[in-house]
Amino acid sequence: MAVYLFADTQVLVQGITGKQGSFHTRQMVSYGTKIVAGVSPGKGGQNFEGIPVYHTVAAAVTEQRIDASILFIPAPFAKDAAFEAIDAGIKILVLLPEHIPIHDAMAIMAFAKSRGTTVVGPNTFGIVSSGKCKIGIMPNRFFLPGNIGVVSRSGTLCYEIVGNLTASGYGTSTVVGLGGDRVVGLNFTDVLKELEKDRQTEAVVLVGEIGGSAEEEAAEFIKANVTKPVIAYLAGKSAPPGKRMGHAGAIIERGKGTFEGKVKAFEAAGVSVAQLPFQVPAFLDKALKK
Amino acid sequence: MAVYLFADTQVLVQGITGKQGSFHTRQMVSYGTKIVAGVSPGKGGQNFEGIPVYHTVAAAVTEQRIDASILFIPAPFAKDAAFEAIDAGIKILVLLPEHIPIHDAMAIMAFAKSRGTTVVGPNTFGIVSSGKCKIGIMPNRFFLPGNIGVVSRSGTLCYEIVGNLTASGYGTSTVVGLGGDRVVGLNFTDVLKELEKDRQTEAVVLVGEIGGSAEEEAAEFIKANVTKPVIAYLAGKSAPPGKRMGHAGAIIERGKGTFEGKVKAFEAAGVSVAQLPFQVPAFLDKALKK
Amino acid sequence: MKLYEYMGKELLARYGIPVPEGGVAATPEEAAELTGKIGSVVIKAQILSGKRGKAGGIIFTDNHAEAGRFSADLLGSELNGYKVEAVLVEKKLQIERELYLAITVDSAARNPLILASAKGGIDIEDVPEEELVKMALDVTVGMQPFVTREVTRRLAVSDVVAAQIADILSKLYRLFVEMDAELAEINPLVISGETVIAADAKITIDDDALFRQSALPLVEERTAAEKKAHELGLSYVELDGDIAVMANGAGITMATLDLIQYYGGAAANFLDAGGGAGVEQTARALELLLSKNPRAILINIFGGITRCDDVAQAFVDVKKNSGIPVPVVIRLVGTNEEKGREILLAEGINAYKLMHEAAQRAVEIVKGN
Amino acid sequence: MKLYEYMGKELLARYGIPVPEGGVAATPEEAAELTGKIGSVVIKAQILSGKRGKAGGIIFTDNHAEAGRFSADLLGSELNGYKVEAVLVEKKLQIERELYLAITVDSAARNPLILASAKGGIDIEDVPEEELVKMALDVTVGMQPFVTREVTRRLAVSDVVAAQIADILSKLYRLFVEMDAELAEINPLVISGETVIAADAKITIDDDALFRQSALPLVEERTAAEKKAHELGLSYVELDGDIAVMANGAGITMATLDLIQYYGGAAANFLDAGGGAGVEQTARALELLLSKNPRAILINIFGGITRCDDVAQAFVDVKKNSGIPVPVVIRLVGTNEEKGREILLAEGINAYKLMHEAAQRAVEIVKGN
Repeated sequence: MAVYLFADTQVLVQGITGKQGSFHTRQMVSYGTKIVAGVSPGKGGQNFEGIPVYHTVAAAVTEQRIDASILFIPAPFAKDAAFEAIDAGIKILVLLPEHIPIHDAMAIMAFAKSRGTTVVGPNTFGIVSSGKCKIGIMPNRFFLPGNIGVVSRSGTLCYEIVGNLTASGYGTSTVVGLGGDRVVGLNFTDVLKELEKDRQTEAVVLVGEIGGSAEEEAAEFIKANVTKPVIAYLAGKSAPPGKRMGHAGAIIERGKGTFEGKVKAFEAAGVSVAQLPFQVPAFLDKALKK
Repeated sequence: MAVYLFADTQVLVQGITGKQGSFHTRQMVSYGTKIVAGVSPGKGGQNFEGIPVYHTVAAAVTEQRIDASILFIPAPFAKDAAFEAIDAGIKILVLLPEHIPIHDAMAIMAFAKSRGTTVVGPNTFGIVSSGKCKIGIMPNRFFLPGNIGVVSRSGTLCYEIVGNLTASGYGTSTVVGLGGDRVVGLNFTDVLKELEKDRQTEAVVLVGEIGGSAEEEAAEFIKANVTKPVIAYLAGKSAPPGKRMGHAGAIIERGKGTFEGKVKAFEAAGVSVAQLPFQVPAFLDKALKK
Repeated sequence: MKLYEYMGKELLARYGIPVPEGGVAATPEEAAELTGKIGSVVIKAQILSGKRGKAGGIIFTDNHAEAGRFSADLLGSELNGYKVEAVLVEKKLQIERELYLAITVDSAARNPLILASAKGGIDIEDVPEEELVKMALDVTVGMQPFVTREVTRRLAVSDVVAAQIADILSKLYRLFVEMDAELAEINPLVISGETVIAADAKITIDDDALFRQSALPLVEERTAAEKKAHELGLSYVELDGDIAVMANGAGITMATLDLIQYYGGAAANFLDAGGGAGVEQTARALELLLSKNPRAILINIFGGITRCDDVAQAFVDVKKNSGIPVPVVIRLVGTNEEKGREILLAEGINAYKLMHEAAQRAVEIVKGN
Repeated sequence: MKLYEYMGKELLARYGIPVPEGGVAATPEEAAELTGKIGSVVIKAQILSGKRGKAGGIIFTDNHAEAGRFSADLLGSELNGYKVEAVLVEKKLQIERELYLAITVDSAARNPLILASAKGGIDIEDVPEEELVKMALDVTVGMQPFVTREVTRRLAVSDVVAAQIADILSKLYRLFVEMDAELAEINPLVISGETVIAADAKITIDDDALFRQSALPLVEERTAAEKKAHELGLSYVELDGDIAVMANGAGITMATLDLIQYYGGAAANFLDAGGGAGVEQTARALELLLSKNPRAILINIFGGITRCDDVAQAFVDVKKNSGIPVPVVIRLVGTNEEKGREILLAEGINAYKLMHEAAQRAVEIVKGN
């Protein structure tokens, strides 16, 4: 079944004719994603390798059913493009761009909330229901169908862990990249809620990092609501306070968002925390009694 | 059962210490409405005839459960007071004031929608579930419990018709004043949807007037969704085009919103339209086969 | 409150929207002088009505003497029922194409609406629905670039024109919001060479927001009696019949008018005395009705907040002080009804209980029955 | 980007928020002159750090000679690890009460948050939770009167103070939004007589929004190497260890650092080369690492968009052009892995497949095993 994305999800690419947009559109198509339309202002009426291109999202939705959109749009213009998609009634929005101003991110989240749009990111690698539909930039070959749900704040580290799962024979149901920014749409709790309901998902791997309170909130939620096994891996144990580790959110400020605090919260929620990335499959074996 | 308001609905009065606010608070209390709090900036900590008064709505909701609020606030300050109630999480807001600027009304409706608040009015006499809870300024004695739902754009005309119902032995379930402004919250369709579901309501009386398209939309909705008998009365048959008849919305502009158009729409939806206000009870007798 | 074209254009210009070079003239001399200065001009009568061209309210000229003569004829005269008090003298535009652009309030949707059409210069009502561009605006996000992109796409204009229309739309929306407009319409929006210019402006300000738009000049569209009623806090509209009507509440007043018509009569006015009018206000309202010399007066009171005794007392006061020379039919029910009836009975008036009976009686009186 | 106090106060003043009379001085002479002009002053070292008082960075004086001497000592010296390049000379306030007021971003709630406290002048972290006033702001409605009414109610200030704080909050929110601030903090907000004044200002601008805040002076907090990395589009943080690290992706770079620590080593830096870095950018990143003279280099590439052969080629290029004088451990998997491995093998390097094995080897090398 998977969550958020399904085999028949119809996807729009905003910024389809750009360098990034065109490259990843090909990758998504080759993964099997139903890319049904692209938007590129000034290029309405053209097509990109058979995919119709529109001047605006409003024009695209009058001709096609669009379930989700992904943005390959430079950060300064991302807010307008996101508003455009939300206003056109698109219900899932994947915000790839990094460096979107935080005030723009807040504005996008408020507008999305008022219209009932689910936002993934910004600064995410995307989301994939393995074998069915991939909306993002993750390498195709690691995302094979299976029963493990994965939710992560970071990209390559998530591929690393999914790569380890694949190597150990674990496929994935749905993998969600929350994004590395301070203000993002979907959070751990939202995704855990869906994965808990999803029949395909047998266990969940949560890839967190230092900074913020998303992991602590996830732990609270798991304690009260999640019956499936959850394995966590957290990056940033060795990071000194006050240094921002790449991601806008990955910083220990004023004694908050520490590795230790997060581990404690997870352990109190019965979540096993792996010390090393490659340990995750073994933890899963144990949890699933394999 | 009734709709929107119930016997245990807890009500806040914003502007409780003003002339209008204090007069109608007494009226509502004597009708049986559970007025649990008042707000009057600068008078927090005082009480109005035993009802605690707060400086802000936020202060009131931390101490009391508030289900609905009514505003006795001058039009220029109504937007801020409405925002305050919505932001504090109040789910039903009765906007008494007339002459609220239309841009303020649009802002209130947008904010209310994003927070899931039901707005009645502005420029309404309020809403009452007869015998249970009255939030508004309508005269208490006409609103006796019964099985007729009433929804009206105007005030005194609604009392007139409810008075006729009462005189003919028909009590009312819930009576809703939509308000006479161009931009209002609840509309006929919203209320019809609820009354159709309400077990207490056996038939609906709809009191409309010229101008706008609310009656035409109601007719469309009735045609498709309402199984209970609906009797309509429409004011403004004799009004010449281009003249605004008191209510901001009651004007025939550019050939739209005419009496004839509305009657036609209702008749196509199987709604009986009474020519004279006093005919309504007889129409009900016929519809309910009494 | 409707604004004259020249006021609307002053607002457009203040918000940075291009308008033709020109000025307003209240005398033929000023019109001639402006024409001399500008050269080839269009002169337009400033009245709160469309269709000025057909009525002879617009000429094109490049002769200042002709401009003066034309303005002298127009100024002070009546056009489409309105007195012309000023003319607008503007540089004549090279018109390549005319568009329509407006922002208004969509009452049913409860939000602002952009209306646009690639066909301008005609009444927007005459534009076929499928050629009309409509786009709803969410007030929480306002006029964003994606909105103007979609509007200009649907107008199918060139890139250079699209950029200018996008700019005009942003400014027009700011005007619409900041000036509390109910309607901000540019018709036609003219494409002249590579430039887009507002050739006419129709702006209506929300009456309820005038308290915070005090910098605007007041444009008075009402009759003297309507103006007086407004000052008294009454809602009053003059009509053509001979039965003066007073009631409390807009809906019930309309219904009263309908009943008069139903029984074959004609109302002289719409007068909603509001809920909760006291003795004094009711008396002023009665005096207003009398000032229009009706053949009968019908008072229809359903007392909620309004007290029946107050209305009866006001009637007695006016009768004593100034006399009431025409027959009066009163219907009284509601708050303090008995007290009100007593007061009237002492004056020999038996108040009706039912509004349709009172209306029928008023019509009979006027018909001489 | 953090702003110096004097810059923050210039912004506050621009938005109409009261700040003490004063000016910034880059020389002792300027400081003395300002003191002569103002009279009784406070002089504060301008550094991007709190706790300046304890470190000797603040004095009160009314003597211009003393002001000059104090500033001469401070200017150019180091305070709390920061070089002092300017002092702020301001009129000394009569302080009756100190409050705290700030607007910041609540990441979890995804909206702005007002933070206020009736206790100011101390670190907000030291204010007990129950004395902290927190109020979420909805960006679609902004700072409305009802919000400031609730904040001042909870601060329990007098009406005259409440009105001023309400005004300051409105202006501070406008600054917060228009200047793309992540934090706009006034601490303390001083009540002096009947007047409310911002006695200190801490404003942080969102780095990602600097492109549209080009009027702001750039405040550089980074080391030379970090600055260079930023120009190369790399995310780079200097650390205290001796194993230089490069990886692609913030999370995996952090995890690599964690592994080094796990095996008993210490990383010299955090360097995220990003996804999709090509040969050239990777080479520049390597050169940056070498410039800090590490004892070993660990490269951890999980190729998604990044191509393993690009990374290998960059390594070979740098080695050929400038030489790599320290041991290098490389882990390569993913896109074009085989090609990358071949390139490295030709240089005698056997790339690892597993990241923890690579990290362990790097630590062993540094430890001399």
